[in-house]
Amino acid sequence: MQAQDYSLKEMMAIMAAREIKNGDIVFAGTGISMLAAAAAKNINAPECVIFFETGAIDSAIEELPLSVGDPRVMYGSASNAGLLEAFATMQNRITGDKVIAILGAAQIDRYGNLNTTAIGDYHQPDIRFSGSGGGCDVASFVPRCIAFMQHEKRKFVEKLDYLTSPGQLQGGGSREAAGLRPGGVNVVITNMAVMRIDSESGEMYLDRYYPGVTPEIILDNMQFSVDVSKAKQAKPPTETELTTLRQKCDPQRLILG
Amino acid sequence: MQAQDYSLKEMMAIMAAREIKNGDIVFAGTGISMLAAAAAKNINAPECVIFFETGAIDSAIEELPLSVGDPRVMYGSASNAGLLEAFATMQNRITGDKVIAILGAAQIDRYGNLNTTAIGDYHQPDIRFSGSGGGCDVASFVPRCIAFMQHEKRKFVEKLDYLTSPGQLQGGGSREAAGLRPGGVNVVITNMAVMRIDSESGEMYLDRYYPGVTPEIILDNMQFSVDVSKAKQAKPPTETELTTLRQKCDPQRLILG
Amino acid sequence: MDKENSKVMTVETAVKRFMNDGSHISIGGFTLNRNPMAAVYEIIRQRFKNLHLYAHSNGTGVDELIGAGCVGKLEIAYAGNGKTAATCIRFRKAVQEGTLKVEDYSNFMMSLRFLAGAMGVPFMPTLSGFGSEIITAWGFSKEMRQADPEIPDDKLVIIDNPFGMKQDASKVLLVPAINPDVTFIHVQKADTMGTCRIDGLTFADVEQAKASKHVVVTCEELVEPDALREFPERNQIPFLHVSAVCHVPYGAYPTAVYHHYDYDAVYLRAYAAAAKDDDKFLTFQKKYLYGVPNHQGLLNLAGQERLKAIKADARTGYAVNMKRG
Amino acid sequence: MDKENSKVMTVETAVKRFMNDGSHISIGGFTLNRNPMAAVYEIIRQRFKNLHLYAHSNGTGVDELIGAGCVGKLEIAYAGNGKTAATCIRFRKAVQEGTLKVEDYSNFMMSLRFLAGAMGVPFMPTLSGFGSEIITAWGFSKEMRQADPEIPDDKLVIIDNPFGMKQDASKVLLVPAINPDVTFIHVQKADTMGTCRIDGLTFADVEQAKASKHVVVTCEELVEPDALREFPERNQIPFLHVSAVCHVPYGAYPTAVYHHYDYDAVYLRAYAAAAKDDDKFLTFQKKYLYGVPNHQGLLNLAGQERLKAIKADARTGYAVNMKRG
Repeated sequence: MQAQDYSLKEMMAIMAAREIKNGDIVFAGTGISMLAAAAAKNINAPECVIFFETGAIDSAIEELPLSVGDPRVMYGSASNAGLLEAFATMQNRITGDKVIAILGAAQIDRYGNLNTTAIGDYHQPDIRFSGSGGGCDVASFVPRCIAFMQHEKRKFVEKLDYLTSPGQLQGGGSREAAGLRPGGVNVVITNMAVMRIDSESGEMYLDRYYPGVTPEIILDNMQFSVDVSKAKQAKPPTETELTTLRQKCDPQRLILG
Repeated sequence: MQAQDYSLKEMMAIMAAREIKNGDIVFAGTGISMLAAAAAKNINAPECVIFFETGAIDSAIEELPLSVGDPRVMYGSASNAGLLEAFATMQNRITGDKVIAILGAAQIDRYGNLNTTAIGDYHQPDIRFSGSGGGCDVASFVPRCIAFMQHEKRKFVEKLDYLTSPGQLQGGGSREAAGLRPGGVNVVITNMAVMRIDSESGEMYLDRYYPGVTPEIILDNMQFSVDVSKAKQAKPPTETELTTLRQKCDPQRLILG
Repeated sequence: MDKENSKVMTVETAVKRFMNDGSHISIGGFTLNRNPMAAVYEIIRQRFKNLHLYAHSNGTGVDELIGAGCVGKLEIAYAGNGKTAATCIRFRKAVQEGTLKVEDYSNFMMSLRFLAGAMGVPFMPTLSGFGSEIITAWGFSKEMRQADPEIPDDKLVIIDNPFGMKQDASKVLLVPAINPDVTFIHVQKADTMGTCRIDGLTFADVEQAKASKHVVVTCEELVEPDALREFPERNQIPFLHVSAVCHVPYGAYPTAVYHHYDYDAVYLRAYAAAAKDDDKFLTFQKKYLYGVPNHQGLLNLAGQERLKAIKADARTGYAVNMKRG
Repeated sequence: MDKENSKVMTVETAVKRFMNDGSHISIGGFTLNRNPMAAVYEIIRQRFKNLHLYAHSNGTGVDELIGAGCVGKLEIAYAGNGKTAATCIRFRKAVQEGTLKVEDYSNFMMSLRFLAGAMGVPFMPTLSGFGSEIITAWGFSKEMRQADPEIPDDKLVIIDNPFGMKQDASKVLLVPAINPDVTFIHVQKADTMGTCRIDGLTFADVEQAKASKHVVVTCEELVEPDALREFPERNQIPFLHVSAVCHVPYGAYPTAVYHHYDYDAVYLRAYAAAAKDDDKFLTFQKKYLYGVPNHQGLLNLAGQERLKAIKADARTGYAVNMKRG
């Protein structure tokens, strides 16, 4: 049975949660990415382990943290260390290969490269954003990264104003040639669709579009076109998924609003 | 007033203790070096800080540890960390420049280079020793190092069988040319004398000989000759020094025997 | 330790003693947690200028210093402050208006740079960032770097992996060490000699402290050395690294201190609202910073009710059910 | 976690499951402290051969493994064991007789090599060792290295400082990463998921564990995960890195465990006396290792009186006034 009454934020959180498997180590940021991680933990991947770039592992999240520096990530964790330990866990292949990460960005290109730094000229930007944070590191180290995006032309761009976090760079093996291990963004979850990066070409394609949206509408909201030939309609959240998300993951509605 | 009744071990411990100043950070090893550090702390440099390569800083030494891995270095310290932190404290110039270290060796040469690895061919040694431990690191990082030695021909050698811990290498600025900062062994305390390394030439000279020993006897116990023109007789331990050493530093007589 | 050599002093004295215009400084904490705000506000009140500031993800502390015009150059990974400012507002404004020179790194790179400084080596290696403009776009130009002996001539250096393909790496990125003149951190407990005990995440505080020529510690509780010697495992920063210890309860306010108090969402929202407008921001800093003699003055303005609202719950270490949205 | 996936098992099972002849292993602890002796003795009893052993200053553990003929190659900084053996006796004998291939490093270099492995980079930089034969004399020849894909082609690499003279360094030594197949450590407390809490010095255990493909933990106390969640600051090794948890009280005997028991000087002296003679040594290991089914068997031979004599004092964490000389 499918729920009819859900918000796009809820849809996005559930789509991301479904990417997470039992045994995954989930690197979560703030906002909706943290909600998605909590949803996976509570719904489909109870044995996944959530960890934060600040150094907390498997925290007892009783209230949603508003930053990865929030004291709410420190309570009841298996270990409270620091930034070095967190990034080393991803750079180290023994643990890093088990990680799935959730990122956000101001711009994304067809190869899954991300911009979280600036719009316009880097030296005199029209809009300055927060910068990489751990984004560049995560995209460099982690084999599977989910990017959360709003589906807008100014965000799905032909050319990034600044490449902060490497995806497939220019595709066709250029990521490995630059010195990076395989990894980076391989799934993009938007308010309209789930896009994936083809492992051969390194290019984005449309995998699932949400009920009420068509591939055409999606392409209209991007500067570049992508293969839509494999696209199917996404399965919306189930009642169970929604109930858990609302009641267990964000009862204060800090993210869901 | 001087004490007449003291052992050579006591003399050596007190000679070393006198090298340590208030405010020094003292890197101590095992055996007599730990005793010397304890003597400095209890006699002439109450505000020196003793630390160990295992990561303990300013331990409350109630019983002399027999190894730097002894649990007796862990009790009452300001911080219990690990090897990385201890060596970083020495490699870091901000803290490292305040360190004075005490080392031992199987062989020493005229430039204060030490061998703690092997006698004979390295690959098929006649006698194998424990190896560097932290010795090579300490001699590389620490500006002032005291070496404890028995004054014997087989120990004060023309050429080391293996250079484990760098002193002045071949003298004449060769230490800096190799890539090292200034430092390494600058004082050698033996059962007969206190030798020093000349800061210009990088070569050893006789500074003080113990009562009852002559420069000639000392030279007879070395493979190489050194400048003895500046040599004077050493001042033996005072009653106060001896009493403190015996009663406060090693009441169990673990090192003093 | 005799009285003249004592490390215990007021934060006003410590800031005056160890800071200069143009000093290279770093501050501990992360976004809205354990920023050394009492020290930051005192730096602002003493009107230091042209500071070279190193940060990883320091939200509030960095933004207030920039907003007050204290910072000339900034090396940073992330300037954001949780829900109230996805990008720090005065930071964004200063960059867009060209009044602040910024060099961008990632969080791991900045943490490794402090680690290299703490370990006394010129760089740390990482496999992060290949293909990113973090490597190719330099906020500080080569010319500017060569003219400044305090910073390395290169932002970053790439070498071929000298150990073949070990760790599956063909190349290695080397990130240069940082050794700040002064680092300010705020901790739960410090003793009079300067040994620090941090509860909860340490972020990069330990590496920042050990990399610095001087460390000024503000603390919730100032204790005698013996009090920290029963569990030396929990003391992350030994006194060897510390120059000053200042007893400043609520010294991280309005950011959080685990097991003591939460962040003050009311203050942070008011700050964000004011920061969007130059005049309002000036008025805001006049009232809360310049208008009070010290940190206690700011706490008095906040008032007992707000301090009570952010008081940490004994079990969880934060203010349960606090209004944050 | 379902039962099949549980990490809790006997040390016999763990050794059997994760070890092979020729495995690259490392063991935690330092000289006479917190060596994982129950695991070491079990490796000996299961008669693994041709092991590649990585150590920094592991005294007893290393010497017993070498003496039992388990080790083919050894990379080490220091083989000594306090007052009973300034140089480990079976180690010395094996090197002098040419039955053991040894590569020498320093303690800092070995620790950095584990750190590099833990951090997932090919090397760590240091300013140690220039001019030392540690750099120029290779125990493992270039040919041997090139023939073995598991170890780097170079023992060490020197590069010019790519950041000019920063840190007053003209050159930098790069030490290659180690990623053992299995690391064995002994800790005071572990939970059933594998999270570890070490009291006292950690030595290089944390880096050794994080560098390893598998970690086998033996512990004095096995607890439920909740028991370690109140002070997560004190848990140095999170469960992510751990493959097996074995509850073995006195699992480090005859080496010390801070706050539990001291080293047994009686055993160490008897060991040192026996180790000097091949026949006596064989008899010794036959009695104490092969002659008992497991670690409890050795403890039974030692007897209640000796275990009582090494019991740690509650205040200091070691056995006060124990006869050690």
